[in-house]
Parts: sequence; C-alpha cells; structure tokens
Amino acid sequence: MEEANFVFNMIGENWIAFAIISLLPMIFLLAYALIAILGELKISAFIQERLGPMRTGPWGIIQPVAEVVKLLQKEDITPDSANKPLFNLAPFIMFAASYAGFAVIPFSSYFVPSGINLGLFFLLAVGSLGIIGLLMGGWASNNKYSLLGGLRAVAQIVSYEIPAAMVILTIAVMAGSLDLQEIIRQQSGWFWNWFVFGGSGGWIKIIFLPFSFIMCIIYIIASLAETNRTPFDIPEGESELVAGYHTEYSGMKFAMFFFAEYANMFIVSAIITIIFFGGWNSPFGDFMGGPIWGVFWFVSKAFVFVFLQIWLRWTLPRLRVDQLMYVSWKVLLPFSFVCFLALSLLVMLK
Amino acid sequence: MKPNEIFKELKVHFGEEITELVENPSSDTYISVKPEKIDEICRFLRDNDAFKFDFLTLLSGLDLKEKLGIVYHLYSMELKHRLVLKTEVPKDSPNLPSLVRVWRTADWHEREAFDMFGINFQGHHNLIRILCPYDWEGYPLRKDYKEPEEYHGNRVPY
Amino acid sequence: MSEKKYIDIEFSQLDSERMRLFMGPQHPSTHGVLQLEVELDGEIVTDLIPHIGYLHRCFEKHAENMTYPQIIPYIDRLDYISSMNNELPYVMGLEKMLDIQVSEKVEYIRVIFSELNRIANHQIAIATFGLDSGAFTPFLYYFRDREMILTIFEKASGGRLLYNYFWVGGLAADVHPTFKEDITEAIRIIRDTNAEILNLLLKNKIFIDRTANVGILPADIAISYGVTGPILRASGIPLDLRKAEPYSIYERFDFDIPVGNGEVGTVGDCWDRNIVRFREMEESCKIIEQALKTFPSQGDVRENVPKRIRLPKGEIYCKAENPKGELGFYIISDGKDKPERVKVRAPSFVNLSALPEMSRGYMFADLVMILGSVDIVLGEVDR
Amino acid sequence: MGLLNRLNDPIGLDGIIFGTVEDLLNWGRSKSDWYLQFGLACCAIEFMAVNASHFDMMRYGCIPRSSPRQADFVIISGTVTLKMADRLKRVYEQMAEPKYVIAMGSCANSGGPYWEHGYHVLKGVDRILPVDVYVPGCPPRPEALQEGLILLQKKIRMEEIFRKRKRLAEEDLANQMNYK
Repeated sequence: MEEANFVFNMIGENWIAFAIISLLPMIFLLAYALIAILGELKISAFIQERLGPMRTGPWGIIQPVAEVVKLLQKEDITPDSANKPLFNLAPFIMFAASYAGFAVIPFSSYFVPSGINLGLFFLLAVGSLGIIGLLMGGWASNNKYSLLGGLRAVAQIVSYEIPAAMVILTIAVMAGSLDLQEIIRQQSGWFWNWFVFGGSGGWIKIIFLPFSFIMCIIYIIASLAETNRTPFDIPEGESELVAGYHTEYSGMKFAMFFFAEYANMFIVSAIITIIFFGGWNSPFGDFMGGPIWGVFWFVSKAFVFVFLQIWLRWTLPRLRVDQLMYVSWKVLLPFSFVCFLALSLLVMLK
Repeated sequence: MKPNEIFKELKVHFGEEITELVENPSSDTYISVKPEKIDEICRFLRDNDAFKFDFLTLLSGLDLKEKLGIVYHLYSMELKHRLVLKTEVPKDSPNLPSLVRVWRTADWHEREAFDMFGINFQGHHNLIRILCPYDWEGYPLRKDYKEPEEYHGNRVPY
Repeated sequence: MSEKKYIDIEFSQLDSERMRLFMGPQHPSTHGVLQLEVELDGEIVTDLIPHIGYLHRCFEKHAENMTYPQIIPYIDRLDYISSMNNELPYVMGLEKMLDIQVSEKVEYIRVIFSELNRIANHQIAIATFGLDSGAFTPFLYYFRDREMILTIFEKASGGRLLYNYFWVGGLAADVHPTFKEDITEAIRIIRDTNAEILNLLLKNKIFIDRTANVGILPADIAISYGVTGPILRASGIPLDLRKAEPYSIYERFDFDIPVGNGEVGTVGDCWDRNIVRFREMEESCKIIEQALKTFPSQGDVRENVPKRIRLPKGEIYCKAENPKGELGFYIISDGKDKPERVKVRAPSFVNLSALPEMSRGYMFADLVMILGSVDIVLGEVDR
Repeated sequence: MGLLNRLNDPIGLDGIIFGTVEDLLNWGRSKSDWYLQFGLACCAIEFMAVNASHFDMMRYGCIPRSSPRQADFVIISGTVTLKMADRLKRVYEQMAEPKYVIAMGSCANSGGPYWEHGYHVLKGVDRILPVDVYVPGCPPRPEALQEGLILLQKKIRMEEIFRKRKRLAEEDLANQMNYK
C-alpha cells in the first residue's frame, strides 16, 4: 500500500513533518469553524427572511472573528460549588475527542494525517469519547439543568451509536476493509459507484439500491443525534434546559464546547461523505480528478451535509426524550439490521 | 333564572342566612348572604338542578370601611345564567368558610383575597400570599394601607 | 425447598430521590417572569407549584386612585398582547352604567379592531408555542405578519402595542383613510402565512408527536377550575361569550366556534388548544370581512364622549371574550369620579391555576409544551 | 476579563501597539453582543419584535443566549417589581464580565406609570444595577431600542482597558499607602 501523504513525500518522515501534519487539520478546523458559524447565522437569517449580521465587515462576513475576539475576553467563571477539576477538564476532553477524529479523515488521496488501516473503527471509538466530556461538564457544573442535559446527552448518544455502528459495519462488509482510503478508492469512477448507490458492481445492485439508500438516511439521522442538532437537540434544548450541559460555562470554555460542536458537525459530515458519497472522488469519473481537486470535492461534499444540518435545525421542532429513544431502538435499529442482511447478500452475489 | 327567583328559592332553603336582594336599575342585582354557611349555600347552588352554577367566575374582596366584603360571581355553563352573592365579615376577625371544595378555581382567588385584604378563608389548604412576596407585610388593597418605606433594602416610595 | 425465593419489591418503596427544580423567573420558556417549582422524578413531573407575582404592578390600587378614563392606559398594560380587547369590556361596562349609546361606526371599529388584535394575540401564542417546541422559524414568520396589524393600529391610534384607543362613548380618533385596504391586504397575508404554518408546524409529525395526548384537560375539571377561552373550547365546550351572551354587535356576524375534537390525540390536549387558536384566527378574519362589507364610513367617533365621567352609585360586572378567555371588570362606584374598586377577572390568572392539574405525570419536556399551550401573559396574571 | 486577567499590566506602553490592541478588543466586544433572553413585561413584546424579522437584532451581531453566563448584556425590558429585584440582581451577578445593561422602557428607567401608587414596583432599575443605556418610552418603539443598541456599541468601542487598568493600579497603590 503506497504512502498517501504529501508531507512525508516532501520532507521525509521526521518530527517536523509530524508537527505539520497534526497542525494542518487545526488550521482547516479554524477556518471551517468561522465559515460554519457565519453560515449558521446567515442561513438561519435567509430561512427566516432576515438579513443576519450586517454591520461587521461587508455583509457581516467577519462576524465570527468578532465572536472569537469577544469570547477571548470574557470572564472565565468557575462556579463555587462546581467540581473544579472536572469542570475545567470537560471542554478540553470534548474538544480533544472531536479533534482526534480528524486524525484519520482523508482529505485527499494524497493527504491523510494518519493512514491507519482501522480508520472507520477509530472514528467510531473516538466519536464516543466526547460523551465523557459532555457528562463531565454536565455533572461537574452542579446545576440541575446541566445535569439533566448531560444525562440526556449520554442516553441519546449511546443509543444512536448502535444504529450508526450497524451502518458502519455494513460499509465494512461492503468494502471489505476498515481503511478509509481503501473505502474511498472502491467508490472511484462515476457517482453510481458510491456506496449510497450500492457500490461498484453489476446491474444486480439495483435490487439492493433501496437498502443502501435507507442505510444512508439512517446514518444521517443518527449523526444528527450524535451532534445534538435539531430535531435531536434535547440535551441543550433552550426552551427546556436553558442551555443544557453548558449552562454554567462562560468565556473560552464555552467557546471550546461551541467549537467542538462545530467540529463534530464536520466529522459526521465527513464520515457520511466517505462511506456513502465517495470521499474525495469526483462524481464524474476522471473529470476534475486528482489529489488537489480531491480536497475540493471532499470539502464541498462535507459542506453539503453541514448545510443540511443547519437547514434542519431552523426548520424542525424538537423531539422528546422517550420519542428519541423510540426512533433509535424501534425504528432505526430494526431497519439497519434488515439492510445489513440485504447488503451482505449483495456482497455474496457480487 | 332571574336573581329574584333564585333569592326566593334560597330563602326557602336557608332562611335566616340569606339577608336581602339588592336591586338597582343602573347596576347588577345581587343577593346578600351571611358568611357563616357560604360554603353550604354555594354547594347547594352548584348541585341543585334548577341552578347548576358550576362555574365560579370571580371572587373578589372589598374594603367597606368597617367591614370586609367578599363577592362571588357565579355562572352556569348549561343554563347560561349569572348570579352575584355578596357577604361581609368584620375587619377584626375576617373569617369565613373556604369554597375550595366547591369550585377548585376558588383556590387562587381566595389566596389573592387573603393577600390583598387579609380575609381568612377557613378550610383552605394552602392560604399563603400569592402576588406579593411571602414575607410582605400588610394587606395592600385595604383603604388604610400605608406602603412600606423599604423592602429588602430597596426603597419603595419614589 | 420448592418454595420460590424472591425478593419482595414494593415499587413505591424504591423511590429514587426526587429533584426540586426551579424554573424561572429567568427561563426562556416561562413566557415572562413566572416561577415554577417542579418536583421531578427522573424526567417525570410529580408536582408543580407556580409562584406568581413577579410582575405584580398593583393595578387595582392604581385603579382606585385614578379617574375612569385614566384607568384605560393601565388596562392596556394588563394583557399587553391584546390591548384592544382589554379596553372593550371596561368601556362597555361604563357605557352601560352611564347609559351612553355609541354610534354604529364606533361599534364596527371596535369589533374590527378587537378581532384584529385577537389574530395578533393568537399569532404570538402559536409562535411562542412553536418556539417552546424548538421550532424557531414559525415564530419569526408570525412576527413578520404581526407588524402589519400593528401598523394598522398605529395608523389609527398612534401606538404600536398599547393604544388607549377605546374611550368611554367613542374612540380616541377616527381610523386612517386607507383603513379598509390595509385590512383587506393584511387578511390576505394572514391567510397565506396560516396556510404555510399549518404545513410547517401544526401538521408536522414531530410537532404532533410532541403535543398530541399531552396535557389533557377534561371538560369537567376545566369547568371546576374556571378555565375559559381557547383552553376550555379545546376541551370540547363551545362556550364563547360572543355567542353565548352577545355584546356590542357580534350577533350580526356569522361565525363558528372552533372546538377541540381530538383529531390527532385526545380531546383537550396541547394540539387541540393550538388548533383551536389557529381556527379562531380564520373565524376572526371572517368577522372582519363581514364587518368591512357593511362598514358605515360616515360619522364622528367622538360625538358621544362625555366631558366628565361621574358614575352613578352602583356596581357592574362587565365581561368580554378576550383571546385568552373571559376578561371581566367588576367596577364598584360610590358616585365619585374615581371608582371605589375595580377588580379584574384575568383569564390568564384563572387558566394558569389549572396548570398543576394538567402537567402532573407528564415529562419535563411536556411541561414546557403545556405551559406554552396555556398562553399566559404575566401582566394579566399578576396585574 | 478572561484572558486580560492574566495579562500583566503593560504600564508605560500605552502607545501605538496597545492602543491598537485595545481597539481590536473593543471592536470584538462591541460587534459581538450576545444578549440574555429575558422578558419582563410589555416592553418584552417590543423587544421580541426587534428580535424578529422586521427589525432583526442580529444585524448588529446580537445573538440570543438563554444562560446568563454566556450573555454580554441584558435588556431589562419592563417593570421590575420588588419581588423580582433580588432575582434580577442575582441574574446580573451570574453574568460574566464584561457585562452591560440596557434599561428599556419607562418602568425600568424610573417606575414609569407605576411610580406613584405602585407599592410593589421598583422605581427604576438603576437602584439595583448599573445601567449603561436608558431607552425611554412606554413601550419604546423598536427603532428606539435599536438606537439604544447602537449607543451601547459606541460606548463599548470607546472603553479604556489598559489605561484604566493602569489608573486603577495606581489608585490601588495610593489607597494602600494611605492605609498604611
């Protein structure tokens, strides 16, 4: 398997290269967070027939910069009755967990921070780590709203991990690999080779097309729940729990939660892109192919799903806790089992 | 059913308890009753098929200089008629039976009358202040009420 | 040894520790400064104590110290979302005591403005209810349309929110010349938005899941609690003072009383309460359209306004169907130019008292929805 | 103020660099004003109207937060009663520095129409909180509140950070000397 990392190719495998590689996603993440925050503000404004921020730079495009400058200056409150070590640690764990996910995200055929062959499994494992930060923050705040929010978040994320894991298992079966680069490579060619359309193969896959399509929808729903976005934003549901698990956080620590939330949004979008929509592959065969265009395709595909999350947030009401569990255990899980069996059959027939 | 018919009927059942029927061309007609058995009168009004006053619209306290008054506005959903009952209690011992067990809506109305006038509804399960803070002093809507100079460190008068 | 060994568990003894949660006065979904003391068993509400009075602005004390026309601005500030409706019963009561007959035009304007304000109120009610359920966008759509109604009021009275427009014996000022066209346009847009909201919010599967079979208030309990307005009608009782005891010129118009019939759940649940409000908006539009057809444009709206108001000795209970329920003023006059006592029967106050009954046994998230469906305004609850 | 608490006092360096840094910090704070969702009375409805599509408060960078910890300023929109005063003070104390207050409407400014007979009304919120901007009106028009917002942003833009810290430190030193 060839080394897919342009930094190593350029300056060799030394510590500078490692430093650059680990910082590159951070630079991307910072830029992305600013765009996503602005996108959230502007898209919500567009949906609601408003203008959104207008007075910070032209059309308010540097509004997120102002937010960051402001949040840096805010007083950093640690409540007196909070459990101070846990309270201060929680945002860092939360952020570290979501940043760790970036380690295996293949931005292009020529760049992946860490090309381990267990990428899919790693994403699943690290994705669950953020829950600890959530629960820690919720519990350590010593606030009843935070506690309720933290507990709800854990219940929700743990339940939705299962259908998500089923989907990922199916993909592993279909691709025969857990390596993200390998999964993407199997979807190369035209867009009908994507796993959302059953992967590459003969005409037999048309029978199984609905199953893979349902799988994709299941994963999108589960990913909404994992990132606590509407209609599953009950852990921080404003009208019920004020601000949920981060009620007591202010200043930079709150910004970390905020940042981690947006980072998570990108990670789940990236996973959807990788496992269903061909990652960095161009949809049209060799048209605009290659490593550089790969970054473009990957990021724009992921942004479509980020946009979808923002769109849903400003359209739908919120579910209740028990209804949320109902959706997970009684709808998504059986469906994902059926689809898993069907798609395994497809793999056998191929 | 007109108030005078109700008055006659009540007079038959309760006799002395029902004092008078006050009619005034420019204003509402009301029946004056004695406070001691107001709960029984109201229960009778609610349960009797001829009246069916199932709805307590309003319960208001009054300051009548020497006495405190309590006014009940009743309404019947089914028969669509209204009735006003009025009763008086002395200011130094403002006690009368509570109507919570007749109409549940009386709960908050009575608490408000207690809060504003200090009328003591006996048999009410939770007769505490409702609008003013729980440690407020005095009964604000009494005519001789003087507003406090200070409450919890905040000056009250302008 | 054949005897089966088991541990006898009394589930009532397995009581987990209950949590006492104080919602409010600063909480996004208490609609102002209401405090709810909630006892939670996990997420289930086992008990609920509303603490009100955080906006007790001493209306009744003010009323005793003001002359009769001076009270009208304070009445605006009771239920500040539907000020026009608030003024109506008060001025009608005084007119009845003073034996003043207002002109036809005044009656028409009063009815039209009351109904417009009813629409504005229901818009806020449904909008904030959507906000409670997490849907932010319908809130803004309704607020956008509400501005049109406020502009019509502003053109007539000069005020956006609090009007002091209905005077004893007439109105503060005549309506704007473009009054009819403005209202026709407003009604068209209101209907458009309503059709959109019906699909976006009220018929949304998630919304129905959240509101159907939640916060059920059976009719007999509703009556015992003295609940009025859309909440009572949602429980299946078609009591509307506009039909039951017609006042002003309401008996001339043809309109229906929407009642809850449990289309998606049980009669008297949160969804019913909202759909009743939603349908009432359409009925109000119908009333306004009928009124505009026969609207007498000639006449002075201030010809019967008395120079000085001095009520005869006596008392009156005047009431009208407010958007929230039966709003009543119990006015006692001792013959002076200031009232002896003005007592308000505030519909929100009475409706709120039924909240503990409605919400016991539901989940905490449902409590927010139930509170939203009661549609309270704290200015009126606390007076 | 968060990071600034950890900055050493750059005494004597109030030249171009720190002037620019100060400008940048003030710019950030003035352009990103998160407000506390907190309606009190009638004015709250006008406040919501300003929030909504027609006037759109987000144009000024104002984003609603429901937790006081994350809010930058609070709009006291309506009558503050004595029962509410303690709670309001507490909410204000829970907010993170730097924090600002806009008193919206006559009631918050002075008691408004309730000043004379309102035995339960706090006659002006400035009796318990430091108010930055007063917006008159009963209730103020949305345009008036927008004006108030712009005024608040101007005020934040002109704030001193480093020089004020220097002055405070000097005053502090002087006080200590006097005390000794």
